[in-house]
Amino acid sequence: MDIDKIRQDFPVYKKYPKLCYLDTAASSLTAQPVIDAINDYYNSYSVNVHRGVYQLSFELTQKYEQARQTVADYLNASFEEIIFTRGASSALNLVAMSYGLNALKPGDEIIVSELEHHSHVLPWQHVAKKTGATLIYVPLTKEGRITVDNFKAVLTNNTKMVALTHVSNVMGYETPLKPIIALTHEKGALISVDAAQSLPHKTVDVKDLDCDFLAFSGHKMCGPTGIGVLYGKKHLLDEMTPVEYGGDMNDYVEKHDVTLKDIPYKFETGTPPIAAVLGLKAAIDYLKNIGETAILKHENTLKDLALEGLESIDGITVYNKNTDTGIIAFNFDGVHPHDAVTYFDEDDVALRAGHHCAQLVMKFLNVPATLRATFYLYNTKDDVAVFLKSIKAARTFFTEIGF
Amino acid sequence: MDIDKIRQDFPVYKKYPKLCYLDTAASSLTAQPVIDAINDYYNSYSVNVHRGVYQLSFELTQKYEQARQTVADYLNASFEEIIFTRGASSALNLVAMSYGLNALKPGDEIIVSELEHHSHVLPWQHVAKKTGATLIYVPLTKEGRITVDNFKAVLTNNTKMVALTHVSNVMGYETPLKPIIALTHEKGALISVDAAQSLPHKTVDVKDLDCDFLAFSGHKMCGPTGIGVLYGKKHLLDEMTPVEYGGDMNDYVEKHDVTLKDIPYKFETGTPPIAAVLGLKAAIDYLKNIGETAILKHENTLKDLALEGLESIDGITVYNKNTDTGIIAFNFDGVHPHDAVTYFDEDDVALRAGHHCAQLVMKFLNVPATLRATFYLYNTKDDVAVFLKSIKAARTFFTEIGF
Amino acid sequence: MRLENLYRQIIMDHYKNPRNKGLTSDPTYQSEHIKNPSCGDDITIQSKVKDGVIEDIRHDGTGCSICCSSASVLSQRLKQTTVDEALSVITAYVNMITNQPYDPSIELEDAEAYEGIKDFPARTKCATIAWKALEHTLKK
Amino acid sequence: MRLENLYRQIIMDHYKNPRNKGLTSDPTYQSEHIKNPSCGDDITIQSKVKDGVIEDIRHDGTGCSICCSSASVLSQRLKQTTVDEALSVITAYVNMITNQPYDPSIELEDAEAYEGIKDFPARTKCATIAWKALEHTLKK
Ligand SMILES: Cc1ncc(COP(=O)(O)O)c(C=O)c1O
Ligand SMILES: Cc1ncc(COP(=O)(O)O)c(C=O)c1O
Repeated sequence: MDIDKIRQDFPVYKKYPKLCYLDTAASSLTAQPVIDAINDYYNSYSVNVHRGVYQLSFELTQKYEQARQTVADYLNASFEEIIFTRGASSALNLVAMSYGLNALKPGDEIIVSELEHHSHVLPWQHVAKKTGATLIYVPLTKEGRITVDNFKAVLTNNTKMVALTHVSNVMGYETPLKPIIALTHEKGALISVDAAQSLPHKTVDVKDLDCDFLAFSGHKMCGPTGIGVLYGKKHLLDEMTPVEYGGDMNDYVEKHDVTLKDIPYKFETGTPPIAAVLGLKAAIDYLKNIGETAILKHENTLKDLALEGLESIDGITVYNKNTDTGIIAFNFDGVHPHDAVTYFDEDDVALRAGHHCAQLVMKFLNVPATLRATFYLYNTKDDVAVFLKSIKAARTFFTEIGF
Repeated sequence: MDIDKIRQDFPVYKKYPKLCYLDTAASSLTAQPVIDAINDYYNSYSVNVHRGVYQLSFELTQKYEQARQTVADYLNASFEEIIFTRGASSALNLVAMSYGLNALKPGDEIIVSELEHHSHVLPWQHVAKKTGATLIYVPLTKEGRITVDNFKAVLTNNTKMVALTHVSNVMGYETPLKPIIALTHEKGALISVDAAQSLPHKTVDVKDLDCDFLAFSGHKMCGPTGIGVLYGKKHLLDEMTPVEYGGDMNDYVEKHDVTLKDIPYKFETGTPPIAAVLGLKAAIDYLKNIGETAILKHENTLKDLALEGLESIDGITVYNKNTDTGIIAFNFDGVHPHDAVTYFDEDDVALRAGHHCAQLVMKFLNVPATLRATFYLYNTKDDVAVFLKSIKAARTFFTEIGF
Repeated sequence: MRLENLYRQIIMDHYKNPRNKGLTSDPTYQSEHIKNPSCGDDITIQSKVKDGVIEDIRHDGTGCSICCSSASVLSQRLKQTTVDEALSVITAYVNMITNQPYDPSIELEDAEAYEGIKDFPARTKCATIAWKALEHTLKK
Repeated sequence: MRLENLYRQIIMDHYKNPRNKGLTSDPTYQSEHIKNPSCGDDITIQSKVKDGVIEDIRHDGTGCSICCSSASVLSQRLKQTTVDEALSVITAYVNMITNQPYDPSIELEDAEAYEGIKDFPARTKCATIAWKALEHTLKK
């Protein structure tokens, strides 16, 4: 993996050569081939899909559906199991609003965790309120992890739905999904997996994992904004009803009746985000080409270096020393993360301060907010050095001015 | 209006100089400043909005929210009344699924029309089925128009909701909305306006029109795919519940409870389609700069020329001789539109053949499908000539081979 | 003019004078209703198989000339063939249309007239939809 | 280092030793709860107005140093002023922070220490949130 070459693929570095970008968990930088794919759409097509029978639209429709096949292949799913959405949040909502609201009833139990991003806990909180089902939280270990044993402790014969993140966007922990999914299915329950923070770093084989639903976003994996994917098992999607009705999702329309298209189209009304779909394909091709094993290894090397450095600085608390990915959550003792982050910004170190759309994690850690640094494929050892230098100087500064 | 100069702004013409693009009602071509805005995002930002407190993200968030203000100003609405969605279909669904499903009950009446795009009739068909409300169709005139008198004929004290298109995407007719909206409000009912085919051609002042909801898409007005807008009156949006829950739409998240952000954010969960929002702003600026009165005048000049030409050719039926916009729906007598369109494609004339997501219009016209040509700001008198020449030659060809 | 290659006389003949048109309510027939409403195509193919032989094929509906005529050609070509032969003819036909290699020894008869479609990929679906529907029935 | 301009001594003093901190349950006070949860800011401002004069201001909550200290500075500066004067001080302060012209004859006192924020637009909100909350209460 030639990082210098990889960095050339990210034009933001051309504009800001000194930028130390460590906010990938919020959004990754966008790779040049993705931007090229988007430009190719607007410069050489810029027409609609599915609807035209002239050559330009026909060709584009083929490219567009090839992108769906690329996503399907990437997940080891079938073409019709891939639904394009606005983003991971929208995809996760589709499961809750289409499946959850219709299938659950009072007495049923939904298992979630405090590690969930708001986009995976709030839809199920809503479903619980609307259907009378009970929302149950997996107890986390002291370290903040979901374990198979803790999962077993809440799994009952009433469990009908499980909604868990694959990788936490604050703690970076990977959930042991495979045994959890097997247990879930033994109870006849279904599982929705939030892969927004895992797919950018590792391939997922949905057949092997045997998850029922899985969602992710393009903008976290070098791809465009405005595109997400819901994978769902065919037989489940077949039975589910759409949450939106309109053009392109139906066969016959009568004044008072409609017959729906088959999956995936019945879930995709209206003109799709064509440019973003083509960009997502380019992002997947890009990551495949580099190789995700190499990416994860690289991230982890940088993260280990960073953790080592942080340990040698006093007055810093790291919340996830055993993180499984490139994500580090930490704070300066006595300094609000919002204060700290301004310091880093002055050094062109882009970090995140806040609750990261995961307030239940903040409550678990008993802090109002944290700093978060993410290392990804385009980061270098230099980035780690710059990061650590800025941290050290900031720590001195805040101590000196009396924090 | 200097058309030659305008055509330079549409890069698809550089790639296909001979293209006679008449499928704008499906999707317009994309203007260069829009593509530039998208590239500027990916090349100079490519970070997330709202979440970062570092400079790059802060600056971007300001640009992003300025785009919302641009949309608001364009419609004469307020900032918080503008909700970004995936497209017009999604925006129209939001009204039906959030307002309609919750507010309507058996006995209530919903007025729609056969001129509606599927994306504006199917959501209300669904609401009617779910709530027990009755879906009522405005009788169209012989010509296929919605008139104030015909609207009065179906307006009753039970009318709770009216869903009408501003401009029909097949017939090109403009609905006389202003008096219809006044009548609607006299009954205490609300109106949802589908402006997907009107906003590309004319400005709409939502205060003056006094509509309750209004939706449109970026890709039909020289803008990007993957972005639409729902305008709603503040006091209505305030009362409505979200259809999706997740990150960025809440204030405080507890395990079993959540407090929502104010509008517009409570309807916008997840990372938004940032690039497309910035592109939409550029599209609006672009259209404003040219001037929409000039655009509509130009379209109508070309359309009149085209209609005149069509009249002199035997064996062609035009369904909307009195169209108010640049849209012409027609057929070759005895030739399926799908056959005809292949002929035009050979001449690089991009026309649409099909039901245009408006099967109720097809039923009204008593045809399985039609051809449709749209004239827009980038079309020229040469395009009209090429179009007519191709039509004439096609007519001869199909007659000769025995259709 | 490439279009002359598309609308060959045989095709126009089947379009204007379709063979085996009109549906039956005989329950020994299998029906396949084809949905392609975005093109305005609405076609039903019925087939009756006995002892491994397709005894009859019926079709009806509306659609473009390519779609309707190819249903007629299909019914003519595959009536009275064995299911196995029918399947290989269908494969050959679909491959020809989509510009892929196919066994030239297979007699396509009138269906050969659709070769020109390979230059009009946007029309592939029109020419194959009836054939794929029958294939689907036969493979059930 | 630009950051020294931001974290001036006066600010740190108010952050470490906040004036008028702690809420009251006295119903003659108006309360304004400030929501900025994405930053972890959670502040309440209480004010008691009698005969056009702000008799007391209280505040409490958690947040960054700029947010918490500015609530303290605000309480100190605006206590015992008339509502009219308070509104003009608030306007001057907010304009100073957002780099817009403001009346230099208005005495900002300790609040002047926040001038450096104008170079940190990402922190504008932290420095103004308490002030805008009070403005909102006063204009009610
Ligand atoms: C774990 C996780 N799930 C879901 C999401 C939501 O993704 P998006 O904002 O793209 O909808 C995010 C990103 O913020 C995330 O980190
Ligand atoms: C009148 C009308 N309404 C709604 C839509 C749906 O817009 P979109 O496909 O962008 O969601 C269209 C476009 O197809 C339209 O023409």
